[in-house]
Amino acid sequence: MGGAIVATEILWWIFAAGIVGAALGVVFSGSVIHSAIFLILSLAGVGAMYLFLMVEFLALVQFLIYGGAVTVLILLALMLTRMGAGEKVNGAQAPVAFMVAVALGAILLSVAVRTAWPGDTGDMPHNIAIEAVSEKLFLDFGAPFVIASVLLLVALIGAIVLARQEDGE
Amino acid sequence: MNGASPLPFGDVFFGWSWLDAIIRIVIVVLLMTVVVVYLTYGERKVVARIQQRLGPNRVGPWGLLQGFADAIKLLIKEDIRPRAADRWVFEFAPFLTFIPVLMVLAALPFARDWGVRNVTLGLLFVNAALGLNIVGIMMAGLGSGNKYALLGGVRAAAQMISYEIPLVISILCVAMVAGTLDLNAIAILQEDRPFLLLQPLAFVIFFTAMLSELHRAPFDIPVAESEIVGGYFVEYSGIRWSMFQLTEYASLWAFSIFGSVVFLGGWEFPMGSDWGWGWQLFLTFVKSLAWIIAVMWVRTTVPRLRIDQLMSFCWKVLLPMSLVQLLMNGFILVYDWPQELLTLTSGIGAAALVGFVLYRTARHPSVAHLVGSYKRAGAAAQ
Amino acid sequence: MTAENVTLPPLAGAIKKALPKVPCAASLTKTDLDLRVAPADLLALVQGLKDHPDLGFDYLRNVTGLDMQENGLELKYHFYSFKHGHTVQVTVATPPGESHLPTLAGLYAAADWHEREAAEMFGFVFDGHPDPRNLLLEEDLRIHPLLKAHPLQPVEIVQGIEDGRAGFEF
Amino acid sequence: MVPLENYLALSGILFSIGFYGVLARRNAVLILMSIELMLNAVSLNFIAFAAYLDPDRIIGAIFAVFVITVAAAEVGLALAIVIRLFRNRATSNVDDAAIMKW
Amino acid sequence: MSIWPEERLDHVDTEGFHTVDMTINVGPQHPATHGVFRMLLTVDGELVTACRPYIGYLHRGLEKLSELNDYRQAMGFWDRTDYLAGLLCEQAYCMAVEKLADIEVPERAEYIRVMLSELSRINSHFMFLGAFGADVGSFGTSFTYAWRERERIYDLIEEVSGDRMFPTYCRPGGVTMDLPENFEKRCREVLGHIYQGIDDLDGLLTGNEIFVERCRALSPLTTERAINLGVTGPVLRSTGLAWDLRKAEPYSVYPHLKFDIPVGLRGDVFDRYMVRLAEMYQSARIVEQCLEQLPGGPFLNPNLPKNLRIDDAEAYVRIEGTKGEYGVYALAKGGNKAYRMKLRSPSFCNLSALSEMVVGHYVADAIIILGSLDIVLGEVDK
Repeated sequence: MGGAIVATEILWWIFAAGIVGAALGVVFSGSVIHSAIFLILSLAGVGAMYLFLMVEFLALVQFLIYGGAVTVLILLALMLTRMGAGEKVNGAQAPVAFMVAVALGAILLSVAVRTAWPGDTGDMPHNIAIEAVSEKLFLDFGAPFVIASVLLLVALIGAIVLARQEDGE
Repeated sequence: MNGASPLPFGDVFFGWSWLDAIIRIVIVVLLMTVVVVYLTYGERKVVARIQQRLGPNRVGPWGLLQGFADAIKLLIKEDIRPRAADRWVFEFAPFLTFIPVLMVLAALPFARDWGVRNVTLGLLFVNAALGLNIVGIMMAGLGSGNKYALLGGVRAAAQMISYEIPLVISILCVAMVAGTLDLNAIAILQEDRPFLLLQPLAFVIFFTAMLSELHRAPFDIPVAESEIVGGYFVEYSGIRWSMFQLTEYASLWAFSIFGSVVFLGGWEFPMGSDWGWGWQLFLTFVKSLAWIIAVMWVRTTVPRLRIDQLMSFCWKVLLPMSLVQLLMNGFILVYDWPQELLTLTSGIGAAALVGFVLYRTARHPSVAHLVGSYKRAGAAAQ
Repeated sequence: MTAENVTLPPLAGAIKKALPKVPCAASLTKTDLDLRVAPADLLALVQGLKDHPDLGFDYLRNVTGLDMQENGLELKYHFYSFKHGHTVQVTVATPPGESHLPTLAGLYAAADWHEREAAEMFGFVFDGHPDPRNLLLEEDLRIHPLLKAHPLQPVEIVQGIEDGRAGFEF
Repeated sequence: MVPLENYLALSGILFSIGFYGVLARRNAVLILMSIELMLNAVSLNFIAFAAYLDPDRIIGAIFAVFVITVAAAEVGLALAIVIRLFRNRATSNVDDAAIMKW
Repeated sequence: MSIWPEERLDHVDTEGFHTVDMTINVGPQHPATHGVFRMLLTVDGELVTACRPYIGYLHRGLEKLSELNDYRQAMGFWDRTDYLAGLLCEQAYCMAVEKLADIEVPERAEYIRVMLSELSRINSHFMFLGAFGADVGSFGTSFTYAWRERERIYDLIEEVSGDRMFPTYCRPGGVTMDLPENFEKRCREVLGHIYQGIDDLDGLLTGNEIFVERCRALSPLTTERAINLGVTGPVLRSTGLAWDLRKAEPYSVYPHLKFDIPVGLRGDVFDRYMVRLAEMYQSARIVEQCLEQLPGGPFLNPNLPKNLRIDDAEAYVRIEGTKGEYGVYALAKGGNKAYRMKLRSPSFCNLSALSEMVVGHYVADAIIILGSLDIVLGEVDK
């Protein structure tokens, strides 16, 4: 398995670099459309990270929801409002924001690297069976599941009410 | 890969079977190219037959090489990029539409365990991949710098997001009955009868939503030739345009195989898995061909819907019906009712759906009012 | 066009009776009754033709511009009544150089394009027209090709059109 | 193999990039995208912890499912608001929406 | 005092601001425009808020040419107006010249003209059906169906006159040559095919729920508005007014023929389609009656002068063209050329109603409404 592990690590670093690059593209690119496409790349990369963590189910959900729905909604909103051409995208506080974000990133990095995580077995992650996920989700997390579905319903209705074009408007 | 235990998905990328995977992918891609070439030829022939024409008959015997001639012509054609286009978005869009189809093909079983990989979560994987190909279409619509393309992109987005829901629910119905997401296992479960017989309503919904996802008539609104001149790929030419065509036909092919595995029993029904892989491949071929010809048949005879009709059909008809099917499946499974009941109720649902459309077709009073008497007059004079 | 002694159809009498105040001269063409009015009376006449219940000319069939050369431009309107099924032709002559006419677009929506066509082809000016752009010709073109004085192309002269001969010589 | 710290670091970087985006960008849709980045960083964190620290390896995945659900709902609503804003104000700049009334 | 800077609010239009209005250009090179017609549609999303038609791309100066060429020469230009039914235009032109010069036309010639004109009308309506089906989006099947019958009619016209689209068959005073010997047999054969073809198209289009749903209740026109807009022909009849010049102001031999005027109920796009469909039966009926009643005798007035010279005369001759009232205003002032010829073209007047009819409808419907007016650009632009 040694070769495979090395290959996996190399792949991991490639994907991680891709994610970070795409995420930087999201926040630094001048065109809204480019930002949206970088966002797709970045989210797809996160999906690949789920594969590395052996949560295939979640990776597929990530592709399905983010790739197929969320980014498409964003692109659709861009098309409908046709913004992006010549509009100022950054506010005046961008430099301050940059410093704050760098500081935050430094803190997070140091916390991530320097903490000794209790219970870190150091194992290679195993595949998570979808049956186990569903059992847990439907049995132990029944109430949150129902609440989340109600939330989705409310969001659906709210979005319709908000975006609807009333008569005479 | 002799099918005893399907490999986990992660092994596609990180396992030891790299070489094997690459060989299989190359084979499937080559096969796909040939299939697409002959699908275009076949479509032209089928359409020509329905429209009382001859179709391609000059290049090679019966025009069999026409597709290759077209492919060569497209490959050496100048690739034009409009000045108003957003360069990278424009250039990458065709490839982004193509990648998801390739992903789907990687998970499809052509015969028992004959595929690139047998994915445990095959059903979900196919859905996820199919959900992705809209991104490329939107990129094409936004990046072309063309209003027709923009309109086509908006229409495609609205349509594909909407129709994905009934499509996913109809597949979910299958997954409920089958109790697995593995495509091979689903095929094996259909040894005695295909899921088409078990839940015809889900099949009808799947077929309709599939037409919409493929931008096929009567749902070809994003590419409406007579309104927006081809929609999102109006500015493309040469090889990039042919990528879109490739995507269209490859996804038609992928959908036909996927649909025949999920609803028609794939390579399993009616012969069982004892027969050799040759027969199984043949069976897949026949079923997907029937599927494809059905799609082409619909395309030539049915006009296009309007965008609001399309939306209301999805949200007011397809979605409730698919939820009904889902509920019926739930009852059958929870209370352990006999499966014949499912066949019956779902059949009634499908008949209601089809009958609703037929009834609406049959209730045109003004047609009789206007033409009826004149028809008779004409016939009498004749 | 026709001799004075031809008997006019009853429609002429009806119009005279219905619109006594509008001065117009009636005559007959090969197909229809013709009324000749001055540009100043056109709107009153047409309004009367349209609104009077005995006449009821609700449909503007056609508008024809004519170039009568030294006598200025003429415009012929053809009206039809769906109620009574009769037709009348109204002729308006404008003096040379002052081809101003009131627009009928307010009364008949059909007049819009007809008048635009007459305006670009002959140089009429329709006062109050809602959209006086060129219709058939290019929008910035200010020539009036149907005027008799409009110059012909060389090829047309070669074809023998200008000297009045009847086409090619073989 | 890839240690847990790598995932956590990646997630932290992703989160702070999204954070910068939220603060710096003025276009509502861009802010929304940055929030998506942050949410993804969070769920990546959940999954990583679940995979390495939790013997069951499941709870984290379930949390990520909920995060994705909420994100989808949020995007739908937020874009509805953006379109509404655009209709009424002809802008998608959040600074122009500070008026607190339509 | 407001706490908000004023300039921030001055771009806010609180009334009626929707998403960004977009102008899309349809034509002159567009698959949906019938010929070289261009319209600029201002759309809000998918709804048309304004329409600006542009015509004149095919303007050939018909009226000027008719002034410059003598009476016989000028006729060749006239069947290029409504080029789908050239014989009708020839008939109108010849009737105008005959009216000016008081020329008698032999009865046989009148019958031949009427017969061929009605065949041309069927031909034009077939063209409408085919193109309209394509506008609605039926991928050309209606087109090929219609084309099959059109070819048969064109063949027949070619056998009679020697040309298909521009026969130049009529003359002031009759027709150029007599009918071929087997004409009656051939014509009955073609008529049988025509009935079959109409039924086929009826089944393909009217029998399709989507087609009917697209057309029903779309852009209804009231009779009053239609009259005010100067709309004639099938579009006017679809509003419920049975006004056909063949009956209202009978000309030629129409008083001897039995036929009905199909009318619509609501004046919507569907009624326009149905009225044309029904009219085709009526035209076929007329042709059959003509075949039965066809008298012998000369086909051309033998007393015609070689060079036709007409003194002062003025006429406005109108016939029922395929699209509506086809009027020819003619003024003669001596000599062998007309002083002024003016075409009152039905397409031109019907088209002027377009911008009013499409506002408030979907882009896709705008195309259908344009198709339902059945314009011929040769006639619009003269």
